[in-house]
Amino acid sequence: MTKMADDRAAGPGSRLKLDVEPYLHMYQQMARIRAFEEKVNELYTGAQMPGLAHLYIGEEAIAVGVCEALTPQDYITSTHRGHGHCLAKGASVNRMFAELLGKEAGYCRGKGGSMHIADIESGNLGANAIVGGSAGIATGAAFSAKHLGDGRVAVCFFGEGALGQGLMYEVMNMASLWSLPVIYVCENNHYNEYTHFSESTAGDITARPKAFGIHTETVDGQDVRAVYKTMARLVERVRGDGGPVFLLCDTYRYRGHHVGDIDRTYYRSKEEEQEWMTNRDPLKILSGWLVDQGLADQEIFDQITAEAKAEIEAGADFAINAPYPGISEVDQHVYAE
Amino acid sequence: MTKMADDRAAGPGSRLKLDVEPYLHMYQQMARIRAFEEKVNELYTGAQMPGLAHLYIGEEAIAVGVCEALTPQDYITSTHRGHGHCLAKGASVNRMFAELLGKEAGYCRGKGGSMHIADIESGNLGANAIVGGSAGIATGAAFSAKHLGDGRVAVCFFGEGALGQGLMYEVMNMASLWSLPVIYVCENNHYNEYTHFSESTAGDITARPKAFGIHTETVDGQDVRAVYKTMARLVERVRGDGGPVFLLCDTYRYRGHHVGDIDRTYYRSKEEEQEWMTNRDPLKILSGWLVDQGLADQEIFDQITAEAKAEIEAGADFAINAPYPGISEVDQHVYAE
Amino acid sequence: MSTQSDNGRELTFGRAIREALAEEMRRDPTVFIIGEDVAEAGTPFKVLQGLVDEFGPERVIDSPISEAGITGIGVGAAMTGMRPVVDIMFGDFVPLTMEQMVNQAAKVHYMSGGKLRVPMVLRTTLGATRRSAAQHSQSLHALLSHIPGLKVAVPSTPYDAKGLLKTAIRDNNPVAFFEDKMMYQLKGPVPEEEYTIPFGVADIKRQGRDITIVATSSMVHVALNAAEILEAIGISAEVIDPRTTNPLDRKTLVESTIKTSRAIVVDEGYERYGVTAEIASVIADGAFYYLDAPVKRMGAMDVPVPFSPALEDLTVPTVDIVAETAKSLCGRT
Amino acid sequence: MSTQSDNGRELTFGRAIREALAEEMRRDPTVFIIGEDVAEAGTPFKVLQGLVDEFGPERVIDSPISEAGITGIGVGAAMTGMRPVVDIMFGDFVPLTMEQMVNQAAKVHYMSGGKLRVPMVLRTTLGATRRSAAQHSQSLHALLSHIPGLKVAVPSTPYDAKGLLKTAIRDNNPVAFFEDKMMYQLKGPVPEEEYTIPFGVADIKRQGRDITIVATSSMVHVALNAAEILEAIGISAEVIDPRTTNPLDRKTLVESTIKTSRAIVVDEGYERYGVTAEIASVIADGAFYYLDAPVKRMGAMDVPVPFSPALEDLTVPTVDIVAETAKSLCGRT
Ligand SMILES: Cc1ncc(C[n+]2csc(CCOP(=O)(O)OP(=O)(O)O)c2C)c(N)n1
Ligand SMILES: Cc1ncc(C[n+]2csc(CCOP(=O)(O)OP(=O)(O)O)c2C)c(N)n1
Ligand SMILES: [Mg+2]
Ligand SMILES: [Mg+2]
Repeated sequence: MTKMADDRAAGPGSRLKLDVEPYLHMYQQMARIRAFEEKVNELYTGAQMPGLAHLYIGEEAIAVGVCEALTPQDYITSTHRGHGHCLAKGASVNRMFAELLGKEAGYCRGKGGSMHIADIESGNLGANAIVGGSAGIATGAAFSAKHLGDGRVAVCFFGEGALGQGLMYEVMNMASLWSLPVIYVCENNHYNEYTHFSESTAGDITARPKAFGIHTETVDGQDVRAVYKTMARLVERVRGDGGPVFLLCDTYRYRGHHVGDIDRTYYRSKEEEQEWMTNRDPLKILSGWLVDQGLADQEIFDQITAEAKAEIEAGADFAINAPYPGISEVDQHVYAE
Repeated sequence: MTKMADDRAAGPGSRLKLDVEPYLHMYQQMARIRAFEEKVNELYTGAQMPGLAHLYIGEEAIAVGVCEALTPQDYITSTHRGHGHCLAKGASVNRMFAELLGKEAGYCRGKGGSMHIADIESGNLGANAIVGGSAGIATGAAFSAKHLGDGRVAVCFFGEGALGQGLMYEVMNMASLWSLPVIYVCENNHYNEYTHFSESTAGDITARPKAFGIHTETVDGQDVRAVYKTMARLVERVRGDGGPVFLLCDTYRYRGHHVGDIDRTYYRSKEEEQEWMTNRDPLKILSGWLVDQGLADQEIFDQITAEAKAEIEAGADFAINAPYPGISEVDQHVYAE
Repeated sequence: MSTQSDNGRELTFGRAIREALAEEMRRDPTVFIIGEDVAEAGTPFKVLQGLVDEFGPERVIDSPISEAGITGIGVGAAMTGMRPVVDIMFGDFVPLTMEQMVNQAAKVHYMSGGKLRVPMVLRTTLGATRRSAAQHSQSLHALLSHIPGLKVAVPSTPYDAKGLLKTAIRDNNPVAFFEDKMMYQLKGPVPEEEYTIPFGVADIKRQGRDITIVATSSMVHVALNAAEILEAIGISAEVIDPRTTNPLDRKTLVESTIKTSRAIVVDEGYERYGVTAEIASVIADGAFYYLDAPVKRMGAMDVPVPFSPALEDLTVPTVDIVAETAKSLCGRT
Repeated sequence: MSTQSDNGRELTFGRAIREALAEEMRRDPTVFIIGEDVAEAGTPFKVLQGLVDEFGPERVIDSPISEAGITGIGVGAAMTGMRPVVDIMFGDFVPLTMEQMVNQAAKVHYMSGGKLRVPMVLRTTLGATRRSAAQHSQSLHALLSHIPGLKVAVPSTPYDAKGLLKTAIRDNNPVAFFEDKMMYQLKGPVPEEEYTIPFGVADIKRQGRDITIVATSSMVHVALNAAEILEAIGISAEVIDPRTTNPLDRKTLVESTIKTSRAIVVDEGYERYGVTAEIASVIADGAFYYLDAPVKRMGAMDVPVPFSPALEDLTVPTVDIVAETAKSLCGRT
């Protein structure tokens, strides 16, 4: 995407030089993700969606900031809370909704569902319902990239809860030893399901990757510009054979662990939720900054939001009306030819 | 055991005050372990021992220094290279040889063998043939000690190769979160089988436990006095609810990974081996210091060594002449009553 | 239901599990629970709700997401005087615990010549048709049933769940306890008075003459419903629930088949190399000279569990298919 | 040995494995080996010796002691264009890889609706009687045979080992390849010219009329020796080697049993819920109307493998026991 003259934006008079498009694009991507998740919640509460879903609302800046710094060929692996990652990496709303409803038009022909969306065309090696389960896959993809010399990088998205899985350390050790082009993006939204991460995570998170000799940085996961700028720099480093990196993002999920997790007061306060939604919302932060900078006014954001909603509604309708896979599919794709 | 006025030993004239017994005892323990392992090697080369064995020769100061700082009630878990740990914790030579030969008089009635010696009477929860496999057991024993309030501590012996196992990090995280009385003793003898640890271990080893908020120290694993003094301090800290600690010991195995590993030049040089055996031998270092301090003369060490050899020979004879378990034992002890 | 009492009280399967845990924790201070979100949350299935209030966070312990680690800690705690109940949220995560279960828990007693013991329970779930897709729907009890040194319980009713769990907690060996997550709301009689159910004793859930249907866990209800259909057409089916796959009550299974001369084995695990294979071969061997038809196996289809509602239910044995199979075995069409 | 060539060359089992790897690595630059001490050391069994010299440390990679990690990296590499051969030194360590094998490798293709593939081989060992005790002697191939999405090979001869390994490496699915560590020195004919052996095709290692002995891996030789003994007393035994447990060549096993009317299944894994259960129930079902006696199973004794030389050999099926069982099945004593 277009290189942003963010720094230049500071100096007065230089405004005209600033390319605002990329920011609007990021806003649009975040708006699409949020609208998508709101619709998912609506479908669930309306009993129109089978199973459960883990909403990404509140964390949009990470997926968007990270994926904007990647090429379509670069790989990502995602999590049970993966809708945002998939959309940010380029998945189509229609096919995602189709997958969530178990329809044949879905990315996995309806066989994977919300927690298993994979789209190799956009470099998405798949969401994973095993916490930490994709750490090996992302590291292995980086191994391929290095061995094949195709210049790709692999991003492993995971929640801070995955730091409890020993696999993370086994693969970080090897990524470091072999200088693999992998970026571990830890989305610390403060909770492992219904348990605060401080009760499950000893010591300082950033010290862990550092102990394996991995370059580690921390960023405000609610500020898409910060995430993007940091990632752009890290991706360059990693692509230049600088070895693996670890990016810790501070963030928050606005809603329940999954769509059914309504009463949350026993594990976190309404105040805490309010605080994040009011003062640390990734969409507000970006639009606010653009307005302050005089680079955009509110109408444009309302317009983007309206467009996103329309796209989402159309996507949901498409999925609702799409056919299920034929029953003969049940035992197809167990083994590849 | 008697508290040692090691420090006072420094000041001249204070000699008389110094209690030399404990040092001679440590020397004796190390001499017994070495003689035991030499005999094991002899039995193996003489085709008198079934299977394989991993000799502890060169690393004696760690097992002895560590176990001298423990009470019989304290727990240890051991490794595939466990003979030294078992003897240092109080196992009988006769029953150990019996186990190595698969005899009924062995600690495990011959069912465990060299890699599975367990002796609950001396607090030994068992050697383990799975690298890192006992990290959970040791941490769980510490959990029991804390929950039952019996003031015990648990020591987990493991080689640096076990740092490759994710389980280590999962349990260190919990030990730290719950302040469990466990001491992780890493015996870094520089090789994982036939691979130098630098090829398998990224970053700085001590940074790993530290990242989980675990107090970490390093000690010269060839100096039994240093190991003992450090452990005595750490045990006190851990018993006093100071939380888990990690002790990294620098050491070296003189012989092959196992008794059959004779030609080692393809993975390490004869010079390297010579250097350690000549200048960093734990028995020489202790005896040399005692002689320098005028606390003992060479005869005593020769005497101790002779006694040790005699005990070992007797133990081996006992085992060789001991009966095998009856064949009806084969399906006994699969399930406990 | 031979072994079941008939006083009025009914409990759900989930409540029966909770009651068993609470009773054993009151009875024995060394019993504790460790797992993810087991305390305030009481697990995602709410099965443990309230236990932390009575027993405190020292005995109902929220752990990090470290299945291998908590299982390992459980093994060590069990070896040193505690009776851990390790909670593995989904049976699909059992593979993460396999090294500790297979190489440690299962072997410690034998390898130590009978000196060390591992009185630990690993509680987990099985069962599909919840639209949870391939990594949250498996029934992997066959994996642990294969390992000498482990015991495996697969309760099908609230009554059995309570009695078997109490036995599991008091057992001096590692026990894997599989609960069908779809049965937590199922109600059934559970007497007030205390009781336990011995391992290795099958329960004849329904008496019959013409065919034996051996079923485990959730499949017991499928079998019972199939038996109703068969009854209507004059086929009398005996439904037997082994209740534990290891130890397995071979005698009861074989004797029933000798009586009926026909058998079907129904289990929700993958069919290939699964529980139905062991039970079918035990029956085919033991009742060989009395069988009028081959022993039929019905396990889950050998495919990863699909998410789509259009596909998932096709992978699990259903009442109709069991009834149909029984009919044809009885030479009816 | 129907499928075997008879040109003069003989190789050991270990050499045949090495040759298969070398040929496939020459043929396809995306094939690489990763494992503990696989490079200069060539594994403790020396099977891979020399490969690093030809292919370099980028393709023969010494890893840390991280079985789960290297398996996970193998899965990811396989999904993105490579063909990893993950070396797991002892089959006893397979439990450490179970999560990656069961929940990832086995399911990626299906969960992605057929779009992603995992062309990976997990090479490991099985087999007892080496005095290596309970954690280094297991034959755990049943665990992976149970999982849809995985394939499992259990070669018994140098010829089969080479042909099956080449097929495994070219297969687009995750394959677990189990080698009996006691067979590495076993010699057998292996032709110079290249060949592969398809999966799911059993090999009749010996023709016979009176009884079918189905055996896997190391047990094939036990069965062949038992057949010699039986021959001497006029019992003609047919010895069948399925070569892969998954896919399983049910047809050949059943047809042979229909011909002989008797069958024994011999496998070195634990008997309960093991490979013998699946095969015996497949035969008992498929050949039901032709069987003159129950299908007998002979697996490893259901105990952790003991270290003592006085006990270990008692846990594995022997030539004499197989012959005895065959005799009594044939009504001879
Ligand atoms: C190995 C494993 N253990 C447990 C679970 C159940 N589980 C699903 S999500 C979750 C919490 C994950 O927390 P985190 O990694 O922080 O991700 P977040 O949900 O906060 O995005 C748990 C325990 C699982 N899916 N996989
Ligand atoms: C989980 C596991 N993987 C591999 C092995 C094979 N193995 C036995 S010892 C060993 C090397 C261990 O090195 P280290 O931990 O440093 O101990 P050392 O032998 O040096 O004392 C290996 C790889 C094993 N026993 N367990
Ligand atoms: Mg989280
Ligand atoms: Mg070492």
